[in-house]
Amino acid sequence: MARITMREAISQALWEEMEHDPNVFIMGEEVGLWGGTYAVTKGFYDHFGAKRVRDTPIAEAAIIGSAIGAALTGLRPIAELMTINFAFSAMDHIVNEAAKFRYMFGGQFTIPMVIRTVGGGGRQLGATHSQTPDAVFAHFPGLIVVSPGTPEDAKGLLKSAIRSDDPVLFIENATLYQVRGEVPEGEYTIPLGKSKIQRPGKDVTIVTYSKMLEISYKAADQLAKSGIEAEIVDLRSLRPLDMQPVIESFKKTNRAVIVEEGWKSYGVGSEVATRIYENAFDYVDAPVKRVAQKEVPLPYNQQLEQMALPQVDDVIQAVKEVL
Amino acid sequence: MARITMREAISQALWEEMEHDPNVFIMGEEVGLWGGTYAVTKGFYDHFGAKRVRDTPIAEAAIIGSAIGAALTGLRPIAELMTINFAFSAMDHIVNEAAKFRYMFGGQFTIPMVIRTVGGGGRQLGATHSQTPDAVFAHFPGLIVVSPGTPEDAKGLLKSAIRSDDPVLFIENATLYQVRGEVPEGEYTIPLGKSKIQRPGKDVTIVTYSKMLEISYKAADQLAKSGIEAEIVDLRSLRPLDMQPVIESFKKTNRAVIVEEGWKSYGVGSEVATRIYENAFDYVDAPVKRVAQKEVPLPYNQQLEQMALPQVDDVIQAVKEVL
Amino acid sequence: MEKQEYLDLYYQMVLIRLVEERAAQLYQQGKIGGFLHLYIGQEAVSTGLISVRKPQDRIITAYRDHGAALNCGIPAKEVMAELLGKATGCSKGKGGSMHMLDVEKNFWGGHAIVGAHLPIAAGLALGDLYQENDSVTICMFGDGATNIGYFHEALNLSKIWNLPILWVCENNQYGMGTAVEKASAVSEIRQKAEGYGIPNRRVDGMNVLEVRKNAGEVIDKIRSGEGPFFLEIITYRFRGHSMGDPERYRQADEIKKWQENDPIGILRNVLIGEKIVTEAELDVIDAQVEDEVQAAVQFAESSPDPEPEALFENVYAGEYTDG
Amino acid sequence: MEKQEYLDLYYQMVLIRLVEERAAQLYQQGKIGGFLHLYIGQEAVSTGLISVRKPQDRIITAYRDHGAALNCGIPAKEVMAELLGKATGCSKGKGGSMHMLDVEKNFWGGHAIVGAHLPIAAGLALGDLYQENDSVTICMFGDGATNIGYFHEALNLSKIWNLPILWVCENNQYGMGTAVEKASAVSEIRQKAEGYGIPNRRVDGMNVLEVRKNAGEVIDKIRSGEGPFFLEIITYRFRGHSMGDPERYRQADEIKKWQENDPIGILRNVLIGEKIVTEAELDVIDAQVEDEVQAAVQFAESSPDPEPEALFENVYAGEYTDG
Ligand SMILES: Cc1ncc(C[n+]2csc(CCOP(=O)(O)OP(=O)(O)O)c2C)c(N)n1
Ligand SMILES: Cc1ncc(C[n+]2csc(CCOP(=O)(O)OP(=O)(O)O)c2C)c(N)n1
Ligand SMILES: [Mg+2]
Ligand SMILES: [Mg+2]
Repeated sequence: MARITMREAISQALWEEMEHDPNVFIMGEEVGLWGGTYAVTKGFYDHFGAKRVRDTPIAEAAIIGSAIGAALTGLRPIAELMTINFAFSAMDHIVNEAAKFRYMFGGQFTIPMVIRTVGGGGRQLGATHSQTPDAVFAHFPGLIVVSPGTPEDAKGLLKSAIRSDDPVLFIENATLYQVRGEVPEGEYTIPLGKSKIQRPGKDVTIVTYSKMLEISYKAADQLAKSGIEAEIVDLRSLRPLDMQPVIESFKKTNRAVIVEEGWKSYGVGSEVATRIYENAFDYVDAPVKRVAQKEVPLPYNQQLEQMALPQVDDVIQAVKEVL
Repeated sequence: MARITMREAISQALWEEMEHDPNVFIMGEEVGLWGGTYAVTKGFYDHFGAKRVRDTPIAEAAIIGSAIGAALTGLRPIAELMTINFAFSAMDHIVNEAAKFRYMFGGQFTIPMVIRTVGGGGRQLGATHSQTPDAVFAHFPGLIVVSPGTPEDAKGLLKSAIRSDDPVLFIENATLYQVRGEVPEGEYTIPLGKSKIQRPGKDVTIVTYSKMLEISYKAADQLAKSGIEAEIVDLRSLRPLDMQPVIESFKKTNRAVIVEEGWKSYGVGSEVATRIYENAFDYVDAPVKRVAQKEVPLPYNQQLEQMALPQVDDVIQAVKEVL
Repeated sequence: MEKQEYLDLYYQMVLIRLVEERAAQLYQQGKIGGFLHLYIGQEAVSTGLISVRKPQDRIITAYRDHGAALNCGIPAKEVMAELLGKATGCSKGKGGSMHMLDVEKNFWGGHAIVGAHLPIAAGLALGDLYQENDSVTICMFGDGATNIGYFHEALNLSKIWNLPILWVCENNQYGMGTAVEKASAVSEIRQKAEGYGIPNRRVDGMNVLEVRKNAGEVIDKIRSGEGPFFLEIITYRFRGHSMGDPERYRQADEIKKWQENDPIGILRNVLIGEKIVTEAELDVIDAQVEDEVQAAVQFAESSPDPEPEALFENVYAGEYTDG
Repeated sequence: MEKQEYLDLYYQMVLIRLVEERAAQLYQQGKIGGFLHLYIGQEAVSTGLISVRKPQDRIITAYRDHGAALNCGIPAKEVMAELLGKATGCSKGKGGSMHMLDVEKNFWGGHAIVGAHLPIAAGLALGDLYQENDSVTICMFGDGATNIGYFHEALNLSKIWNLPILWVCENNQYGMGTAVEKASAVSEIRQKAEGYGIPNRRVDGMNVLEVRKNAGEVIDKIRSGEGPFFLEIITYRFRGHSMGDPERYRQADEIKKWQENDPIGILRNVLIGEKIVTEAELDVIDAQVEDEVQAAVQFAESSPDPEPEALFENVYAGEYTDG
């Protein structure tokens, strides 16, 4: 195992798949000459050339639309949207075209494309540049929505996403790029659509994903000091949503807290909570708690922004309330 | 009280507010000369003229963007998106601009605009033209999302929406335009953000809105024959989401079924269900049930489409399961 | 041109005409649902264009797609079956009128979101460029579609990347009820291509031979690597925008004037006038088409609806569990 | 021009320069968060433009907005306070660098989604047209922004509706790391206006007097009802796109060549060369600006953060309960 950053893990996945399959190519704003806004594709342009690492104009609809078209010809485009906030400028192509084409044309082709993008707040980028609207995309059948929380998962899931014949929205988190974790040596993939127990425990189930996995770990560590062992289930993908590990954990702990970075209303937590009640009603000892972003556009001011974002203490408090 | 159609009710609201305030104007595709794709603005162009009933090019982002700009100058634009499926082509302007401007610029102005649009399936329009993605919009703080189910509510709520200083997404349902209902004579408004008990009952709470109110009524009528009295709570607005009547009803019935037209996952039902558990946990006698669209893009074929949409029988069955 | 080629052009135009007329009847009988956009009056456009395409050339168009579908070689019976939503339709009954597609015929749809298929078309061409083959993509769209942002982003891409694509604006003078001059800053749409430095021509779209000649010339240029080309083809739809158009926006005499310019009549006159064929030969074709369309309707009507299981098929290519 | 006007142009440019330089320092000290896009090198553009606007004329720009904010008369201390996220900032600390706005100064932001403010600007102009006043809207944006669909839709609207708007493309040769020729089908951006039949000019943006002269002339035309006008202003940013730009895309000697064309130096030379002012007079201004910016920083640093309650303020103008 090597200890590498999330950035390196993602970069490796891209690099390996580019080497492995000449039909894989990257397109997006500043992915080439610049090396990627978050330096994820640094060095790719020099190695793979402008054809396979294609800089695009600022034209999100055209980026996604043309990636769909290229996928229809049998290629495997990885289209990058610089941040998920700009995905709204390509929304039609994501939800009306990529998500629906295979179905509505009777299954005549596949759409093997990945949309890589970055979400999350906490960097004082203001309301338009700090969103975590993952649930919005997960609402649409036909899309796969993945959002990893560890370097290992990021690498294995991204490789699977690139090899998948379905359109995958792959959501990274900018504040995780520097985070390090163990990653297996050599070739591996992780199947899409599988939740994972990241930390075993017996007293309470914390369901989370992406950046909030980090927050949840910290909360779990502190809780452990007072003898509370939280089991952390990482969803890793929001659609398909694999509830099995969540339900198994919940049947053991009978208590759950769901931690997400996005807004609470119509968010991930409500879906997960509802499914817990639907599938494990007889095991519920206390109302499931949601920890999420306050219902405001994220402000620039750092203190306000941090007030709005879920914190370790919020998780700890929620856990204590369900116990 | 007059018995008029939903179309007439909406049309009256628009007409009265146009007469009442010269700053109110309508813009959108085919709202003028054509008379509105669904004939809601028939006669407006001749009466109010091209300035106040402004036909636009097919350019959804520009329709919403320019309505925002006009609202900033103190006008009260009613921007029409021909269907909610095309709202994705204006998504950025709806969620990144209209919803956030007031907050992120420190409250210096208001954005008194209404986006009128039409959602829903059941007319064999195929996957791209049949969506009910209401929950997606309701996820964003800063927006108000209203979706009425009766002519009375449609008229009163639309008038309030036009007078409101906040951006309101007003979602109609194309299969309701012909539905008739009692509407008070003369001037009235209904406050935004208030749920309403549309049918009193004591055995089970059905929470619903828009088109599904009709389906729920039919289910309730049939259930009544077997002595089951369902109380129907109509959300009417999804953001703000007024849970008070829902919770009150639930504390009485201890059982709930949520009926929505859109997809189940990350939909309205999960939010409502979760809040029921959060606010009335001790009153839950059976897991709350969700009735919603099957998780597929809506197919063209009529039988398949109807299989995918929630039906009266689905509601009846769900009620029987919670009893 | 060989005599057989002339006869084929004639055959195809008559075939489209008759399919559309029968479709209108079936719609009125309630056998076709959803929206139905007839191509009557515009037959020369797609017929002329597609008559010069090579098998490797990709065709893509908007929702007014029956003509292009037939020209690409989708049998009339499969078009008819799709209109009736049958399992034997080209999109297996899931697409309907607006969403026909056949990968085998290199016909890439049938797209109902105005303008959204232009970036996708650019992507098809990008795929071919990447794979270094000699395919050309022919992308048709309406005059109204040139006002939406997708048009702009796609045309720009095609130029900067020197894509092998023929942009074809079918200028039928109206987008629904909105005349070109009312919606577009320039009424000679060709002029828009100048803003991207894309070479362009304006062509008479009522004369299939003109369309064919121009298309042949410019497709050769594109195939030789000269990059995108833009054709504005002047045409007219003889019927309403879709079934149920109140037609308040154009006068009877305007329609009449254009109908006197019937593209089928024009070709007939040329062929007989220049003694390329005899009237009797054309009458034989008329009769053959009559039979063919009759058989197509029978086929469609007697075809089965999709099996209920089809509802859940082809949402994804991969297998996932969500639950 | 009066002497005082020359001095004022000089003052404003020096003020912008110094605010930006101090901002860069404060950013490096970690006192400014988020993204910081400096206007250094481009001062002549907004200064020249805004110097001829009347109070009723509306100004709107992208995220590189400190220059325009200052030119519109927002005090340096409020700009600085906003950069530091303080309650005394022009957007109350909620907007930050990219989202400055001041209704009183008729400065409409500060917009961080590339191109999205163009339709909004069209709406401002539409509002004025509707209200039949004589305001002109001046909308600035970058070269990169001309490739996104919003640009297209907005320019088209402005022409068909004859809006009183001045479109100003600040062509600083790059959108992030992407050179104009790489992203735009035409490298003379002015040419895009031709596609909409909008009259246009190309102007030297390093010479504030040129900018001012041209802006004055065309704003008069617009005010007299001639409709939209398009200015392409050639300029250059001396610094990176934002703080932390690796700058792999341009060479040191290119930057140097442009820096020798410093807009402040050019104006200084003209004013002294033509004996309009003495060097000493300019030095006095330099010193005043130094003091002003010093005071602004002090003001900002000693200003309070927003109160915690501010987090929930101004999401909506109305009062609603959600729960
Ligand atoms: C993005 C979007 N907006 C609006 C519509 C509704 N709509 C369908 S067709 C049409 C008119 C299109 O006109 P044009 O491009 O000229 O094509 P034509 O119908 O004349 O062939 C409109 C407004 C849509 N389908 N998609
Ligand atoms: C829709 C959207 N896509 C991408 C970005 C990221 N982004 C911010 S600035 C920028 C470059 C803009 O270049 P230009 O318009 O030339 O303005 P300049 O920075 O040169 O002033 C990009 C790509 C964004 N903010 N919005
Ligand atoms: Mg048309
Ligand atoms: Mg630039």
